[in-house]
Amino acid sequence: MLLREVEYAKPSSVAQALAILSENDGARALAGGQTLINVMKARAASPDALVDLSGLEELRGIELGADGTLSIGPMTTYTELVGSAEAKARPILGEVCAQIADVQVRNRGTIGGNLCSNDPTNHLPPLMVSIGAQLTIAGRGGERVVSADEFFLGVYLTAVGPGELLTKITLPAGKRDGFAAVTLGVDGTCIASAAASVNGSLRIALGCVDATPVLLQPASADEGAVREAVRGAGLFPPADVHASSEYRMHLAEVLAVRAARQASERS
Amino acid sequence: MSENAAPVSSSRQIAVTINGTLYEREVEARKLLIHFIRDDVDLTGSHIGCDTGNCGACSVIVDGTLVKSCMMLAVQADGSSIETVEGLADDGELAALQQAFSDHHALQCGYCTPGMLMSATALLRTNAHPSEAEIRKGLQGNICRCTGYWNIFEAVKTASERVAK
Amino acid sequence: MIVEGERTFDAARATVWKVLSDPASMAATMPGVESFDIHDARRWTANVKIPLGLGGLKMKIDMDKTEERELEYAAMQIKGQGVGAMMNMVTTFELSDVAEGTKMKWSADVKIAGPVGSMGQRVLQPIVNQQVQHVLGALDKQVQDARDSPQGAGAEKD
Amino acid sequence: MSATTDSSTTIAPDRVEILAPREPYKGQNVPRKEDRRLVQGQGVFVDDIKRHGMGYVHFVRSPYAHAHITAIDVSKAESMKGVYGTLTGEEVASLTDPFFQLSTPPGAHLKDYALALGKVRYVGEAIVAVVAETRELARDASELVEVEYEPLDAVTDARHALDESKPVLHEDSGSNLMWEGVYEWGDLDAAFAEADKVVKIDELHFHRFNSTPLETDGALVEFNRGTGQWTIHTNNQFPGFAQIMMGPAMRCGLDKLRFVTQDIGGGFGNKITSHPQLVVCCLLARKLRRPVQWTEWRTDFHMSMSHGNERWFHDTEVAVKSDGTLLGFRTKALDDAGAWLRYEPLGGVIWAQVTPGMYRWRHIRLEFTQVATNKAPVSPNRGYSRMQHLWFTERIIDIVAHELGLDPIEVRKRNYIRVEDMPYETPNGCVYDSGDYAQMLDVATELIGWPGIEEKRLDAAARGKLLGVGIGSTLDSGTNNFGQSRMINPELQFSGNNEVATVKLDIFGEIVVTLGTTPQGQGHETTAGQVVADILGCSVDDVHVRAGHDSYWNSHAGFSGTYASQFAVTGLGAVKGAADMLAEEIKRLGSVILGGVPVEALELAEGTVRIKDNPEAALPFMACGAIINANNAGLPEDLDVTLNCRYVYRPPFEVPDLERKFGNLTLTYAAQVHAAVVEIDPETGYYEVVDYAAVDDCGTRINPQIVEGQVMGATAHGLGGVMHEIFEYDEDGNLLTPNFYDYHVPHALDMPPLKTGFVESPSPFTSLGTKGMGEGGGAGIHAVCAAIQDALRGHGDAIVSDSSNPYRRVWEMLDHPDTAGARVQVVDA
Repeated sequence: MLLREVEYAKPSSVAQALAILSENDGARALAGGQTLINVMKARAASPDALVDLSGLEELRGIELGADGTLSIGPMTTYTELVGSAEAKARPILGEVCAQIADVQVRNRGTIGGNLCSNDPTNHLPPLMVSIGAQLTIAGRGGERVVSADEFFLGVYLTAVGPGELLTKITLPAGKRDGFAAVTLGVDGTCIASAAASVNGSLRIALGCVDATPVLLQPASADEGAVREAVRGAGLFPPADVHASSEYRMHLAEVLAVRAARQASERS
Repeated sequence: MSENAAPVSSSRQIAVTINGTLYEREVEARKLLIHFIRDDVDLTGSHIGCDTGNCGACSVIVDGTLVKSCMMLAVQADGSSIETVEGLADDGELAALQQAFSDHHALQCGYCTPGMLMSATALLRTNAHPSEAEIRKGLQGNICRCTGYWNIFEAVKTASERVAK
Repeated sequence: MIVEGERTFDAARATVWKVLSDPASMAATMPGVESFDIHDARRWTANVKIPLGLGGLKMKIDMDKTEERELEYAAMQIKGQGVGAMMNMVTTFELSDVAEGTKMKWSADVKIAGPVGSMGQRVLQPIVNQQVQHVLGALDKQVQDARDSPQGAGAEKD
Repeated sequence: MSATTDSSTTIAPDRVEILAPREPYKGQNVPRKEDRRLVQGQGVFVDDIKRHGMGYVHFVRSPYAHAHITAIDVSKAESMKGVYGTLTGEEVASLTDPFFQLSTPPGAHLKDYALALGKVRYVGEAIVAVVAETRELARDASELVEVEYEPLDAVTDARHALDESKPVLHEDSGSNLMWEGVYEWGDLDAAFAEADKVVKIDELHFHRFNSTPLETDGALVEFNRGTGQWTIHTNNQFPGFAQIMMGPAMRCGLDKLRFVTQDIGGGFGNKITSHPQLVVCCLLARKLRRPVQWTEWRTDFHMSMSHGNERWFHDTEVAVKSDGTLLGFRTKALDDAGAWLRYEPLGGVIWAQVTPGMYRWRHIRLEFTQVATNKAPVSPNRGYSRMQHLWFTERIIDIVAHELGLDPIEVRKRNYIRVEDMPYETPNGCVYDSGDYAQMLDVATELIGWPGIEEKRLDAAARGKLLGVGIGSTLDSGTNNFGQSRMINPELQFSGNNEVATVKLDIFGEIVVTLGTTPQGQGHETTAGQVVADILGCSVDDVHVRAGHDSYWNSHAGFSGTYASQFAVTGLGAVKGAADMLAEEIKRLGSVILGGVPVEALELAEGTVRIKDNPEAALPFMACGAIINANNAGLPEDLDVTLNCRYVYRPPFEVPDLERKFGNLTLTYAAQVHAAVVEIDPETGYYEVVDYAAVDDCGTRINPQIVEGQVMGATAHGLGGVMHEIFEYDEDGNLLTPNFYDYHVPHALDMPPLKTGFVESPSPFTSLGTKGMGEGGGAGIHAVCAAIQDALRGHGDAIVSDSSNPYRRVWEMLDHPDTAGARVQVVDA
């Protein structure tokens, strides 16, 4: 509890938000706050200013394109994603969001916040990588699009630089996805996770085994090939109270197989 | 909009309606909503059981949405309407959930109870007849260390049946 | 936690050694350095702001070279003090010649305490690995610069 | 006096009840008096209390597990706007004496002050207290306090605490040894000579965790300069103990320390040892001339408060006959006390209340050693010290059964103390009052469908899961004989136990009850009301039981508080005593007013005292209250009636024989038999409890619903403890689970289906037939450990050696069973 002193602004447009972010070094975007505010309680990190994005309708909403492409505003909450008819176009998205934390957190937590915080235990970074999402980043200089493979740079660190905002998440069409995790208690924090997608070639992304999701592209979804790919990835997973490096390594292998199986069994 | 237009400031005047009463206060930007509710407004029914957003003892309903008030800044609640446990009973008349919690011994120390009641209230609003699985899912964000939850599930089921009648 | 590894530089051992023993170029390898003061060849202090997406972690870092064998081996004691965290690190570098240039075996025993610790190992360990990778990357660049600079060349002749 | 029903038995698929007789209120599910305020958010918890001009306390805490403090500078903090002042260890040392130590040397030599002095010994230890105008400013200012440390190596593994190479935490005690004692009863040599087999277990480990009450510690302290009295609003659950610790240290009489509490957000033993922080608040309230408020945050609590005792059992040898008859055991218990002895070394004797567990073996030797480590100090936690020991005895049963190829249920039945043996004197002189353990086991196995378990096992296997079933049978010993503290230190002047209650008839006939206890959700207001209503023959709604505790009410004794499973005996014993006195006084008054009718001819009913044969002739309580309190002219001089009755309940105890370490250590023995069914995913080690039964016998139940609530809560703590909850430290002494991120407590989705069973064997030793209950001895931990071991049969056959079994450990037992489990040897004797 008890945050360090911080300044606060609630811009009414993305342009305004970008202006504040780029003019105040140490200003950070506040999305749902379900990670950031806790980090600030611990005073483990303390932004000088918070730019509250909750007023920006431009950053909300889910659109389903004619080609099945999903465009999602980063301020869309997990609850909205779980309930959205459009989002059903990519069923895994709602399924995974429904497993994140609890009702209260899902009501405020946002997809954009989940991706930009990139806590290694987060569900969505590996999922976005396996799906091959495209992420639109806006800065004062204009917009650029980054693929999920390049988006995640480290813990709490992404391609969204100072003075920039994540403004859109774009998911290609496809339904054949899988997600498997071993969590701390039922639907708890991930100890290890794997997301898989076989729309076209097989893409598997492992969570919790490194600072960023680890992308694997085995030739086939059969168990042997998947296990081979995980073993060959040169992983050295972090150890903590919930799992040794060795155990996480083992879980990554098992979960990759399960996620790949789920994805390929879907039509 | 104009008051939202972005002057960057470390404190601001906010107006929040809690259980029907309007409160206007100057608050620091860093103040968490739960501290505003407990310390500034002195509505001490909502509690604090952790410092990481896990326990749910501070759960309140903001503009119809169940949230943990320890993961929201007071300034973010400006202009909103908030429901807390103090607003559940209708002047002395216990709400169905409150009565059912007592009937089923769904509380012991009573510390998690206000947050638990708010989560259950939000659940029954969106799902009048939850299955036990849905009740468990709806209360996942609230930790109780006394009861082991079983009696709480019973209480929520009973309340939903009584309201139906 | 202990992180260690090997790295090969396309440069003479003297060049690598020079970088490792030059506070200025070492400081330049650290993430988010805002300022640094050199007390003497063995001791210097840097003020850094480790970049985290959620807001930088400010730290005052004192570096103290505790042991060295010219061109071969150096051990450093690094103490970091920040409001969010305290860091204690003992790091060693061991140089040897290889066909491609110079091989550096390094290891760092990192201990972190304070509020940042309450965020959990799941966050800390990757952050440490991340910062170490940053340092090694920057070290590559420093070695190249030293090699390509006249003094570097000079050093190679000696 | 009141109508009594006959005993009965009811059986439903998920609940079995075998009941003793009940009365109009006793034995009934009377709705709790506490609930109405609590469900409306009208409870008053310590952080709810505000005072004009109060300052907020924030502690500067050590980031190091072990370090010398070379310098402290508070000047920057004190000069900050909004800061009222600070307190350092130096000041504390000049204003107070070290806390009194319960231990004999070497532990006795510890100099324990309210703030760290010269050295820090665990991460999170309080060094400086800062007080400011707001909570936020107090924390801001605490960041300006400059502390210089000289870090030292940390001792984090009790098994190496006594190594020469390890640093010593407390120079005053010379080494990290705090207390040691040898307990031996019976004839070990004869037992091992008689045995067919000796089962040897190299090492078993009971891990560190606690009950993490949802409300953390706190206080609001006011100092009255005129009278020199402190009023301490706090959620400390054992004010009697806190006073004994604080008074001498603060050099003041105990009456200067007024303890007040209303509602407490859970305690479970974890709120007994907050006296150091309370001393700091008292000193600050006096120094700064204003009320001070302290709220401990969750991460502070995890880092610094009340961890449960971590215990190792080494070189265990069990003497057993081939048929599974247990003769005795020897073992070496190594207890990790953490950095200070705040309630320790009492854990070194408390376990002895349940020395043989529920079994008939007579020959037992246990060498107890307690050491200090650079971890948070331990203190009582639900099932204090008995839980560790009962886990050990239950592990023995299942390991012996496994090694000898016997059925764990048969081994239990063969060795359980039998109903015909009750009351049963244990090898160390404790007297188990009543109970039918075998019957309880039958009920438990019935509830989880034991006969069909093999089919369930096959069904699980078909789904790729390993199913296992396990039993945990434990005792909940209640009502301490504090004389046992002398086995730790013969110099201690404690023995017996007591609790107080007053029951009075007010001027308008209102029945007012005050308790000495500090309830944390156990429903004392309700059960006390039930007992009083039955005795006074009135409605429970007409009994007003004051909420909470105030040591200035005349209801406070040396052992007042709520801890160690004793309210139903000591608390209600006091209530019954006071109510009986009042009933008798009302009758004596009635006999005078009703024209000299003999007392025997009178009865209390419907809120009146009346003539049995002529109920029309009745005197309402209101009249009684009015006459004595406000209209007493002309009453006979010898009518000695005040209608304000105070009773101190004192259980019948002797001081134990210190030579033989022999004597009755607790008055009642509630029993639990739990049965768990788990399913393990062999690929990941992930497992779930899929079926569970908890059978409890705590004698006569005053309020069955409240008893069941306690059983459910204790079960949830057991499940959380065995599956997830652990205070784990790294080798540098950093706590790896400092809050609910990594310290996972059971959530709504984690709870298995639960079935409950109740057997009532009234205690012959208590005035109401009740037994203390609520701790449950950690039966859930034992049952799940046994179930996991059962599931692993034929899949590596690992022997569960640790009370903490998160998924990773289960996977390790599957992956490398030989090194991950206990090493066990069976030799022919």
